[in-house]
Amino acid sequence: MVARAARAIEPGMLVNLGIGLPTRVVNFLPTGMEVGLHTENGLVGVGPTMDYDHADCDLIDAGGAYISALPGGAFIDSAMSFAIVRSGRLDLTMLGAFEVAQNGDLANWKIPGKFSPGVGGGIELAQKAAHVMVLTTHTDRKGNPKLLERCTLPLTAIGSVERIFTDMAVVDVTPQGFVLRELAEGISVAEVKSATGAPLMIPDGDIPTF
Amino acid sequence: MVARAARAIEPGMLVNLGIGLPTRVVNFLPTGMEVGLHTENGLVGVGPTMDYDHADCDLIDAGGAYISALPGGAFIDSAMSFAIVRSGRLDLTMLGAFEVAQNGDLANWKIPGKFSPGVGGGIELAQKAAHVMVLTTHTDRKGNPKLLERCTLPLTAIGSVERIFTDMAVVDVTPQGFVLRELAEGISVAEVKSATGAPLMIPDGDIPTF
Amino acid sequence: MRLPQKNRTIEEAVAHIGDGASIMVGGFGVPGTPFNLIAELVRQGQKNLTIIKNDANEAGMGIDHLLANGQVRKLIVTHLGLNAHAIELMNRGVIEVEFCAQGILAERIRAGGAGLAGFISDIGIGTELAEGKQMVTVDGSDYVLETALRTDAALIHAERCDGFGNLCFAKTARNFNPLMAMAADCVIVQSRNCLPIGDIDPDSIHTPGPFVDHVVALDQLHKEYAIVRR
Amino acid sequence: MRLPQKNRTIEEAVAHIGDGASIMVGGFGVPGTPFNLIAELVRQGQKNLTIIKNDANEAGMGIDHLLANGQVRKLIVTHLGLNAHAIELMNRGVIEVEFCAQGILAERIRAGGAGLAGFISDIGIGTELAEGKQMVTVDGSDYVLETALRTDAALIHAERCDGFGNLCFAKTARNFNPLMAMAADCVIVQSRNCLPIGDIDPDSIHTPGPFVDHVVALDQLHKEYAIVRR
Repeated sequence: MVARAARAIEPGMLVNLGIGLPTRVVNFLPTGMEVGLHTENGLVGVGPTMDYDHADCDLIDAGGAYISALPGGAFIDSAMSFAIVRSGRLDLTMLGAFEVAQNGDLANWKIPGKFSPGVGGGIELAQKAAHVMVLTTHTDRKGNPKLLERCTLPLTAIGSVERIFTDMAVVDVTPQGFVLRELAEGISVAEVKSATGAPLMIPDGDIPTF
Repeated sequence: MVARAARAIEPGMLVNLGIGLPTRVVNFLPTGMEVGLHTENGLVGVGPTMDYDHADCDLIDAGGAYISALPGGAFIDSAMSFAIVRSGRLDLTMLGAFEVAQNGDLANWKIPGKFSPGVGGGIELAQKAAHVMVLTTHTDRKGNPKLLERCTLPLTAIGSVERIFTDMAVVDVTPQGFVLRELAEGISVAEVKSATGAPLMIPDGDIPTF
Repeated sequence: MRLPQKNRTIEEAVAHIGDGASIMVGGFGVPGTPFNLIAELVRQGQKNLTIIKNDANEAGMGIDHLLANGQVRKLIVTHLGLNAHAIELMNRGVIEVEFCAQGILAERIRAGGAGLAGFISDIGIGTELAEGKQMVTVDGSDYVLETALRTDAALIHAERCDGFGNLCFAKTARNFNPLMAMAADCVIVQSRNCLPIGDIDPDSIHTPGPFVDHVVALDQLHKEYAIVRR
Repeated sequence: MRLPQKNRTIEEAVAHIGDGASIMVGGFGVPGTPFNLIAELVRQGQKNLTIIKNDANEAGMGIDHLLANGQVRKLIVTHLGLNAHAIELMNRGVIEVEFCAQGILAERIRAGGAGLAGFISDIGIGTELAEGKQMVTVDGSDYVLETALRTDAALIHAERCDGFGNLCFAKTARNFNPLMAMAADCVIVQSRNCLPIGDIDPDSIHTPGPFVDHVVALDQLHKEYAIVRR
């Protein structure tokens, strides 16, 4: 699924990869691909991750990983970083999710009474990136669906998710609701349907696999 | 009067000198005096004026004069320049005036129907500098007083002027109105009173001259 | 990071501007004014423009050529003190002029560039400049609401740049340039020093590349970018 | 320009902070966190503090020492994800925590530093983060009013500085530091590199000196300013 998500990134895009699963997308980008990676703590032009022996204690990404900066990169302060996001100059963000609703609502920052460490930069990324995609397991650890008719948890953003990459499928959010676009190898349409907590439209013809 | 005004500047102050007469104050500062001069077009640390042969076409003050930058100076953008002003980090500004009222109101940017080239940075300087002083002739070219009971022209700022340096006197704005503090050499109290368009309080004792 | 090269000819870059466009133009006096881009805009002749700039340069220079050529419908500026021709056009009603306090203009542009809708401040309360503006009360105090400015295009003069659009400005030629370079849908930059990617210190970049759309490398600066002897 | 030298000992500088003070603290994770100033604040023991920072560092580091020492009444942060101890104190009601979206926190601080009262944006509309906030309608659209933040003091980590308080930050240690360095009544800076006045390129200064009150030259950085192996 991470490799599949990486294929959504096109040359020349400015992309922010959220903490967690999305961060791993960078490892699946073609070598030399001309993508500008933005990390909200203050760098445009994120380069490869550094091991502890080669890390610079002044240079991390928003998840706290030691990184490097590519030639042509620019260090910026936190206001400038989110000016890029809010003014629409960020082409794509990939985020994790607790829940995604069929209208594109996203909940990924708070489980009342259990998990509430704060929202960080998620709200602005989810609300303002030109394209918002989600990278998540299709169900939670107990097997409950994460793709729902409507979110039950506090929202991160309203109607902003366009596409969801899961371990089972690629699902688009359309004005008519969820539409199955691709299946993970070895997964059937029926399995995806039963793991999805909302109606899932199945287009005519063959569903590609990834 | 310009020399007298210069004596209001203390070492260590951050000062903005308005276009016109106030700009000339810099020529009367003691050599080596540790004053930070701010010009709102983007420099903290204004140095001596440059002649045309030594001018740098990227380096002017807000009045368009070619200047230099002192060691320790910093170039800043227009937003940062006024952030310094509005957040109260500017100790003193000296401005020109068309009219000053006895409550400290200042009018210096517009004469309806005659002169309205725009306000530039004057409003923010007059409203937000910690201390606002005015440097002006005591009367206009026709002999009409500029120190008035109330301003008749569109205001630049309300109740902000503390002290006025003119060719005739140094006048303070107090809660009780104008108070004469000093006289220009050869000027009498009666002359200042008759050239002032509002009550002028005269303290007991000798009035110093400058 | 090589990314899409943003280098364009000056003709290509300025051709992105259409009739009726709103345009921010960097500069405060001569320093930072993109005279080459302005000259090309005069040559191409787009009409009915709204120009946002600190000032209108001096008569016979920069913005004044656009005025003389009848291309400007409206100016949003902080003052016109050095351009008697612009004042005359304003007084005759040939152009519309909106005056803005200088730091407020800077913040309105920055707000547009930062994706905000506006800001509130106490600047100008009780003066003509606050008249007609929406007021907002917070904790019992009144503030003027100033709306964000964004335009179709911005014309920027940079001292140095690279092909990704990272920009550095020189001395007081910085002024409004880095703010305007954030606040337009099509940001066009002129510079005499277009460096290879990686040649600009990443800690010293004033405008990061993502805001910039087109970079024009100049062989030489316009003759008006020089010392003005008055 | 020599101006008043702002060099202080760390004891003198931090002694400007009193009980009950509100304090902005730079840093995002380790980079840019002023660990030396925080350690001195722990040593001096000021109580009942309100701390504004992106995060609360990790358990056993930086801000967490202030929490462990019972000096903090309230935190305003964007997240506490890496500090389980802080989350526990919040859940037990020992400290009050206010969460703010990261870019909104940055802008609220910048607004305070720029002498504005606040700004309006559409960020968070329809989510819990906009609940209870004043709304403003402009041209028929609704916006959330976000108020400016200013504090009694700010603790800043700079890569380089001079005695007038001009500051430069390194890489991702910049983050909130230049914003906070504008937004407090008493701005205290730590740096290992205090240079003679004139040694910093005036085009590359991130924070100009007028905002800074006290500069503390460090012989060495606190041991917590290092690579964190998890």
